[in-house]
Amino acid sequence: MSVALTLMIMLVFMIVGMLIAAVLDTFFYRWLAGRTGGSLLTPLYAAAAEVSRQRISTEAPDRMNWFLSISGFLTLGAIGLAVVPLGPQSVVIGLETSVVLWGACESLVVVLVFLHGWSPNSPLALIGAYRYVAIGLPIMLLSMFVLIAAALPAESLDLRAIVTSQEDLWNVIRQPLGLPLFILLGLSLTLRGPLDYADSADLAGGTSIEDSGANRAGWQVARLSMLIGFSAVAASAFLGGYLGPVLPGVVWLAFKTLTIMTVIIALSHLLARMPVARMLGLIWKVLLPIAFLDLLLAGLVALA
Amino acid sequence: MTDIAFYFLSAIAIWSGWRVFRVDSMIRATFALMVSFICVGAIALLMSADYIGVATVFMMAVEMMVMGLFMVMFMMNPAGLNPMQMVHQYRLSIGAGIVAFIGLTVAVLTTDLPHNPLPAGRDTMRDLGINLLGNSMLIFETAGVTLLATMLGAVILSSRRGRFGVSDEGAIPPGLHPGGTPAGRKVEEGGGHGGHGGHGGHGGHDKMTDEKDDGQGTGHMGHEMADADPALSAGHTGHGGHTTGANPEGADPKKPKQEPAPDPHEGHGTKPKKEH
Amino acid sequence: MSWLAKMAGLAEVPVFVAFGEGAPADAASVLAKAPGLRVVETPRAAAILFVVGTVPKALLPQLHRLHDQLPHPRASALWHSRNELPGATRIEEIANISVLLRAIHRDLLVGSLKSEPDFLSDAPPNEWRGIGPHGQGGKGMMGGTPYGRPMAMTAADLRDGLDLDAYTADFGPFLPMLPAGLVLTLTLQGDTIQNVAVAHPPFETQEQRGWVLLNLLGLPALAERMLRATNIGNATVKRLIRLSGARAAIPEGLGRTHDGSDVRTRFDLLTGTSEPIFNLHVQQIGLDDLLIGLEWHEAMLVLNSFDNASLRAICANTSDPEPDTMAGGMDHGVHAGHMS
Amino acid sequence: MTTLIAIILIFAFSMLFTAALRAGAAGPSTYPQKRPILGGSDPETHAWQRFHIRYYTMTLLFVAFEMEMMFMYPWAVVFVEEGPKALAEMGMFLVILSVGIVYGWREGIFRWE
Repeated sequence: MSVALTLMIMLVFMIVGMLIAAVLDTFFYRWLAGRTGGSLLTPLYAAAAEVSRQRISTEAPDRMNWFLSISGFLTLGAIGLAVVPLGPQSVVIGLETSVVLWGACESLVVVLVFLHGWSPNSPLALIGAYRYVAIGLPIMLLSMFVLIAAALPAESLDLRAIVTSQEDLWNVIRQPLGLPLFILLGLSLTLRGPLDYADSADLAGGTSIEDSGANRAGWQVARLSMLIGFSAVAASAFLGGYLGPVLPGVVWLAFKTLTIMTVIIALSHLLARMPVARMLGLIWKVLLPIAFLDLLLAGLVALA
Repeated sequence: MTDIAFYFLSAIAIWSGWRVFRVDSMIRATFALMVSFICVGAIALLMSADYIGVATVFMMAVEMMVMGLFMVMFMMNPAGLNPMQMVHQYRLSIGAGIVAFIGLTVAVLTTDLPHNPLPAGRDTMRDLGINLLGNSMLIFETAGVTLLATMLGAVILSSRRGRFGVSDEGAIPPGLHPGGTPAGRKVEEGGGHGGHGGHGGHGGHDKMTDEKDDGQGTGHMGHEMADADPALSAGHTGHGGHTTGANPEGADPKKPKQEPAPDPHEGHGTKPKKEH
Repeated sequence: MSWLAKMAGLAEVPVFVAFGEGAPADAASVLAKAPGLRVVETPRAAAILFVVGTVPKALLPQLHRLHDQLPHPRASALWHSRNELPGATRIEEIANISVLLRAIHRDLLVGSLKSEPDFLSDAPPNEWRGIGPHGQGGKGMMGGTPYGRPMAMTAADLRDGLDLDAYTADFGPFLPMLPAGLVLTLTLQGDTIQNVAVAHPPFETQEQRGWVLLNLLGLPALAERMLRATNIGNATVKRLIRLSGARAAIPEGLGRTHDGSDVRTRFDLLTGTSEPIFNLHVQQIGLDDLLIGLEWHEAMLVLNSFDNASLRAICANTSDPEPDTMAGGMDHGVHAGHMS
Repeated sequence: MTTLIAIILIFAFSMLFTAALRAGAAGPSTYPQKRPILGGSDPETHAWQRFHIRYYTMTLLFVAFEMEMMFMYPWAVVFVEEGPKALAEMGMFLVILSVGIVYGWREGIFRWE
């Protein structure tokens, strides 16, 4: 398949995925809150309402970085999807080191979320930005460990090779600690639930407290795009990506992405968030050793 | 096509590198530098050095983030709300820039650069890995020890709770005999605020009262930079500390006079931009 | 762009709620149950400012500032309120809230209802245009009022003694994570509270705020479920709370008072997951004892863990900051900064 | 090359999308609107400040650790090929670095200073 066609498929994948993610999120929230009635397309309508409202700037904002943080975040989610092979021969970014490229995206997310909180020159947004960095940085280590573990049996840092290495057995079974740790990273990248240290309720919206109109809509869309990008990467690295019988690869990938997405959305509504200092300790003292263990087990399994 | 991409990326890299010294906001400066590095990483991609290129982006994003945190933490006027001059010792830096440029150009032009194009499809990652586990194993393990030393150094220098107790009090050197008076200099009174005890000449800790003064009242910057993190100030190449109280305007006569301290960063101050 | 307006008209109405004195105790629950409404956490996301209860005279300037922070097109509505807001719709009956607000929202979007203008005049907090050598109102490195405001200045920190900038400002009274009416003058260094003073105590109310704690712990859906539940100890809610690990997420010993209760035990009480096993008494303890040295999230948890009467007593106990607050702050830091 | 073009395309598209969202309802903000959100209160100063981060020691440890991770990527590629030797070597490397983490833990750098 040509790259252009793959790019088109990816675009459709992304847009449909965002819609489904938004609906799923609404559905899950309502179900848990015990609310009945109301259209599930509410997020779409909300976006339309948001776009038709005024976009307020603050007193002395960093306008350029405000804009770049939103569009950049959107880009990173899309790049996440672009490194994922949609089928045996079709991938937008077919790089030998696509796992490292995804790692670079993760680190740029920290930069952009920080910028999003820094730019409006508003106290609560600033606190959210700095707090996110405290968690966003160390939690990347977990992802690096589990992705390296996933790369071991493939003998390659190419996501395509990682998918094909799972033909016999998915990594989620071979390396049972990997996916849960990686999903924690996903919660942090998409600013959700227990790892939402940027846009949380105790800061009345945190980094997005000053977003109105187009900025708010754009930021929510960017968060959704990161959710899709992340879920697709997780599905490829741990659930065998496009592999599957009968149906075309893209459909399998979509199913698996949806599964990961559902888990993330469910966890984000179900798990409580602890104060940041505690989470910082938890990452370094508990989760990081678990990631070590994951790598060790993966190494032993790969040699066996 | 590759040539166009190369020139395009180089142009952005140079332009954003230049912006680092022209913008007022520390955050913009930091991330302009990051953009510059990203472009260099992309150029490495063009040269089929996939891993080096992508890893550059990865590392630089993280490192610039951390550098940005420290820049904002220790720099006066971190957001550049008042325009300022990022370059200090103007003539010297121009001279140094020209010398460095000529030196590098000469080096590049006169060196006999190796010319052995990689066969297409060669797995450079594998070569790198084999080398790390083979010939370069000693280097690799030494890097581990070096990084450990870096970690320990960073922790010792910047952590408040150190081996010798809380650093506010722990900055006092141990006595010559157990339980004896601290060796060396006398400890300042009211050392509860201390921590910068060793840097003398920072008058006016009763600053709460003149907090709202118009002037800058921020003569401590240089000290803290030295206190909290000497390791990092090396990373701030060029725009390290600030002069103590070198503000021509807005100095409030009521304020305790700031003594210029004998301070490693002296003379490196970021000064208010000259009036046109 | 009519299709856009049509689609936007179908959206849930984003409402920012400003609580005043004498708001019904179940106001939050009424709004949660009202169909087609969504209570948002920042005025930037809202189309309608909904004033519940009467905002006292002393806080009217704040209400006006809040009103002006909403993006256009915007409107305001009053419920149980004796306040006068030009252009605001007065709502008399609970049943009407949803219908009226949705109608207003639709009219705003199609333009048949004019957006409310600012109350305040369009002037910067300090004149800055054309002042100073660069015309941005500043002088030197840190001086002047660049773009209308001065910059924060340094002060010693009570935890590690670094002299970095201390940010002092009033927070409230209309922040959703603060109890209604409470205005705190906080001095922050980073996200740690250095000093606290009560500028306005919280209003008297019978409201149960267990749901706020859930919201602060990142569980908005559970918070809404709790608001909807008829009785506070609803079995499903209890089970979900236990499942979420909310209790474990709260650090042990956070915000401990003399009676031995901490945020955890008070959380159990407020969410109905345990019987009252202690008598809350808050004599001799002030907000300064509780909050100084805490990180923002922890401070918000502590603040919302008290019932209204106790919180009012604590605010009354809070000493006015004296000029040598920093010295006092050091002492507080010792027993407040216990966290790991 | 295709990688670069794809990334640039995606970035350009995202910028266009974000800019297009802004095309709708415009109108400049007035000063009362621009005031930062503090629940109705008026701040005295700008929010931008020498922000006191509480975890700065952790970030330094993190940077050193991150640097080390960069060695692990090429290692992962040849791991199966080199077998136990690779496992032993990386084990040693990680143990050395873990000492750094344990030391930091002991000094309490994962707390909010």
